[in-house]
Amino acid sequence: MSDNTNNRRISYRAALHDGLREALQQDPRVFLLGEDVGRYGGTYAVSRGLLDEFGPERIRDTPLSELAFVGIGIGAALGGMRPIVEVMTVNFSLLALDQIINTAAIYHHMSGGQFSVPLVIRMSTGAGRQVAAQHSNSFEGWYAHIPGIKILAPATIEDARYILAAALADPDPVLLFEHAALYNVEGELPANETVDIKSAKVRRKGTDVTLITYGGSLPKALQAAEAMAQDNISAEVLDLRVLRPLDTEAIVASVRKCHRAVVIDEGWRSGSLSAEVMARIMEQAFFDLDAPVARVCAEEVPIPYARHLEEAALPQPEKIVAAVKALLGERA
Amino acid sequence: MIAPPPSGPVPYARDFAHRLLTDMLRIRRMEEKSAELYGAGKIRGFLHLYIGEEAVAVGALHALQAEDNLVTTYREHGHALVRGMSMDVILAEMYGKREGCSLGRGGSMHLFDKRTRLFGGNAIVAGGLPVAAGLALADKIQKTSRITACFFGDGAVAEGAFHESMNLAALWQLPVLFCCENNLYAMGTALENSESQTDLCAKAASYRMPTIKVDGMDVVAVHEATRQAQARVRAGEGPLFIEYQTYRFRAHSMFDAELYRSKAEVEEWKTRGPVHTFTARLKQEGKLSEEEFLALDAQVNTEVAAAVAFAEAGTWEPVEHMLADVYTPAGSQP
Amino acid sequence: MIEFKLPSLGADMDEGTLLEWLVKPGDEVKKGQIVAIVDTSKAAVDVECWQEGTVAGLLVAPQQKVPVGTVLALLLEAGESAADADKYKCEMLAKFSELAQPAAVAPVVAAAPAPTAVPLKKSALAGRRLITPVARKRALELNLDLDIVTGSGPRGAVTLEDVEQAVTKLAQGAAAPNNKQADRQADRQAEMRKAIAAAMSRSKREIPHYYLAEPIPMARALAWLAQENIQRPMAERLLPAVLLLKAVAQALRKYPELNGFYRDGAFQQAVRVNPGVAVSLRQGGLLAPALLDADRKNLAMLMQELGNLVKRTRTGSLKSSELSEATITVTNLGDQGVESVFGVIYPPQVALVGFGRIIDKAWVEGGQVKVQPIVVASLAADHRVSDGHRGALFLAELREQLQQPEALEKISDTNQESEPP
Amino acid sequence: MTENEVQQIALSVLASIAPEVDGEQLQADQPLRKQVDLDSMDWLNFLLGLNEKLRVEIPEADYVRLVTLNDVVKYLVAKLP
Repeated sequence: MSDNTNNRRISYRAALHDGLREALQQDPRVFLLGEDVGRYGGTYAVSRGLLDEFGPERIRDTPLSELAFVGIGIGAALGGMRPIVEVMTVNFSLLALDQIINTAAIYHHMSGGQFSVPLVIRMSTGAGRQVAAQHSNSFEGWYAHIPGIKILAPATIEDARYILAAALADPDPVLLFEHAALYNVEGELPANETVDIKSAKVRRKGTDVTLITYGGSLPKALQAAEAMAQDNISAEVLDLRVLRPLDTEAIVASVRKCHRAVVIDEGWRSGSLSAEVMARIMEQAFFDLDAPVARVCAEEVPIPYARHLEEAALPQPEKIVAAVKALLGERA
Repeated sequence: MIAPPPSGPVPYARDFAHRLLTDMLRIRRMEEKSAELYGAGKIRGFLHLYIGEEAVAVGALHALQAEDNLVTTYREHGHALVRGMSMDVILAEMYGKREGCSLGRGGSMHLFDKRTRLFGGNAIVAGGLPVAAGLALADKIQKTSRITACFFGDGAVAEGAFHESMNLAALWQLPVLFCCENNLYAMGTALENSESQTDLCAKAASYRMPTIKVDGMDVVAVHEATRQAQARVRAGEGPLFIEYQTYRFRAHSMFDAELYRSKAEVEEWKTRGPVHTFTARLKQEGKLSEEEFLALDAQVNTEVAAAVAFAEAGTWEPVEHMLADVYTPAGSQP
Repeated sequence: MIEFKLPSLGADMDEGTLLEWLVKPGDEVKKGQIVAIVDTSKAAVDVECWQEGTVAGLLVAPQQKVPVGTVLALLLEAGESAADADKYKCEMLAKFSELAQPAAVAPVVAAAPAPTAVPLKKSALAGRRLITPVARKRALELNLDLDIVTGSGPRGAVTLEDVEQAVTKLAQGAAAPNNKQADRQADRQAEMRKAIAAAMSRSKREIPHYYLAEPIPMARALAWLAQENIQRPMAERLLPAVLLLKAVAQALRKYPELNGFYRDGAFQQAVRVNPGVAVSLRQGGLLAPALLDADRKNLAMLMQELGNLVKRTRTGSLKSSELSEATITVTNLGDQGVESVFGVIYPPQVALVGFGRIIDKAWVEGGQVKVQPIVVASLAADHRVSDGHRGALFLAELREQLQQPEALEKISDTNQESEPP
Repeated sequence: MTENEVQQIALSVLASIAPEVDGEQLQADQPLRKQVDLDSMDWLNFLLGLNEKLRVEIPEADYVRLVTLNDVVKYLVAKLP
């Protein structure tokens, strides 16, 4: 894959690739390890070509041992490296859960601040590609439950390109969730060359309702907002970007302005990130609300294979519009 | 390979022999005191005592270099002490005091020490193995002469993390010394009740890794075997698995009815207790007088008393500091 | 086990606040002994116990307000032990939680010395109006009565937009011209009818009105007015209504309990005197915009402002504050020919003053029958806040004010008789 | 200015105060305020409007003479400058 220069249309996949390549070029401590990242070129082709450029020491194929290679990433980070671990999908990260939660997340605190784990773990997430229940989970909200790690959900070309550098610069474990439906999305790469990993971003300004979302649901929320504009409903779209720590200030600021909010999350609703966002709105913006906070989540079912069922199980722009209209009552 | 049984006189100068004995005594006396303090409510949570297994930590750690990495389990008071953490700090941590190595956030099971490269007591069985492999990978990539010693119990061999880590370490030829403290029981489950293959070295060998089996009750045997093992790993031969056959004299943790083993079995193992057998052997060989032993024991008891006083005088970390180290403060680089 | 309950100490007492316990657990109580002091909202009353026993536990703490019939304390009968009391309390609690309707038992927290118990409140959730938090906040800022607002949100909830629109609508009134917008106007009228209906229903539902009336001789006032008006150019002439308003404003300074709002179970006395002037709209309905600080303006200013206010009410260019800042309502139905009017208080205000037509009547003064103009002034007031006695004094004061019309012309010294905060 | 013209002016002033009034239906010989529902402020404004349009000063003492529309028209015509 050739280098992709700025100021042109590129895909989310290429943006991730460019970010990765740049990280490997700039810091000799950085290396990539994971299943099929080398010879295969990465399951989602994000690391294609990097083995040739950086060699097998730095583009390291692993056996199907998620628990061990995530733990190895932790150890290597403790040992002075800046590893990037690619877990093929969030579904398989369950096999590495112990290392992520019981080791990476707590190391700094439990050692009384003596050790830090500067580790980046990338993984794809989400549904929408008819790969059935075992390959369609969205567990980023789960991970966002855990103190000690940071959770990022790049949803734009810009974030895909630059968020890795920010994650690598962070001294603590950072989990990066790439929604599988976004890899082929193309867009303009803006000129600025850094992004932060602490703030949510307004992706569309509006005044009637805040659509709060992240990752793979961002394009759906933007589509819904566009559709509603025809009906004279002005929706603001807030891209959370960072699921932990949540940018509560940005959430509250937008809700204070629009007085209504719909949270869109591909995770199941019970005990979810969407629930957390709603709770924070209740805690901090209750008296600014002009309607109950609503949400559009995945239906509470293992994600089905058949296309029509899968579509019905996931948040869709029409569901978002319906949720907003329900909040607007007679106005809609 | 099985390390040869200790034969002939203790092959060490008087000072080093006394050092080994003293360290075993320090562990023994510190832990006896810990048990007492637990009963008094000064130490809470889980407290896993190492009594009976002292020869392993003492013999093995004296074979390592100061620059080496150490990863341990939740039964790690002895390792921390021999590695160079002060008894004061260990006891203060057990007390939950701010003066403890981890500011009282870890307790007995989670002793960390950046200075001596002790990467923690890990209380998830086999949880330390992947981390150790990762530390070794970092050293391999950075081409240091350091090795990583990873201690774990026989229970760990049932975990996937054990097998995944053994495989990867061997595949990538990582400088890890896998130190298996086989005390025959995973909590209350005997090895033969949980493993189809009770020869632990055979498991490691299946990953094409050299192995050593050694009498873990004999500090000399442990030290000699570990000395050879670490040299091979340091020389770039890849990982090595060493099984220390040992026995814990006390309960798994503080409350354990010990229904799974007989008193007779415990008593029989106690006859092989590492402290008294080594003491007797040194005396027999004329390397230790009774006066010297008494002086040494008194010195250890003084250290223990001082550590208790230190822990008692320790302070509680203010609750406002609780959230301080969930994330690394901005600007500081690990 | 003896239950010592809060007795009803008068027909109008349905709750009381425990001020002080005069016994403690373990004390023997004799028949007729005074055991507690309770505030009945009229007075602090000594409460006697009419049974004998040993105090086992005090279930209500001082300063708690509880309904009549609430068990305040448990007393042991001869032969009973503290354990019996604990068991009894548990049973009481169980019974309490079974009942859908709140029982006259305060939930018991613990035994002696002074456990805190939560007084029960009758829940009106079923009939509760849905009002969004921000709408409620805004309405409070605007001093807008939410009962007059129609909800358009989910489940009919009143939204922020509803509040803003209601205020605009009120401000614009219904004074639109009778042209093509007839439909809209009909809507608006229906809207206003609904709003009035809601406000008046609430008033009659919630406010215990009392009514007083007083005929007031107007000869002096009208004579003075006629004299005044001769000197004034046509555009500056005063109407009798201005005199009446000013007199009301002056009288209110002496009887501030008629000037303010009843909210959240308490009276909030208004600092300013802003009589709302009932203005009927030509197409039906009425508004009562405030004549701000009527007590501090002279008659000419008041006249000018009244004319302006009526005009703007009719043309629909009121400011929202003028609608929300009225602290009392004054209605004058004399123009329609009625002799007296008994109004319905506009919540959350606590009083309404009504004037009928000024009619020549036979009037006895100094033992002689004379014909002179009389106006009947009436007061409808909220009995939760004031009593008839004070109301009567207010009307008397109003009458006195109207006997000294020249004094009404003056601008009150703002420092004199300044209102308590 | 004729009575008719004055009546037209009076009706237009009235319409500005009570827009719903239909001049055709008004009975000029019947009390105006009963037909049109004018309160004292409206009445004052009516008279003020006439004063502005016709420059006729109407002393308060004369108010009682102005009952029907005809009264008003006749009074005004008589006092036109």
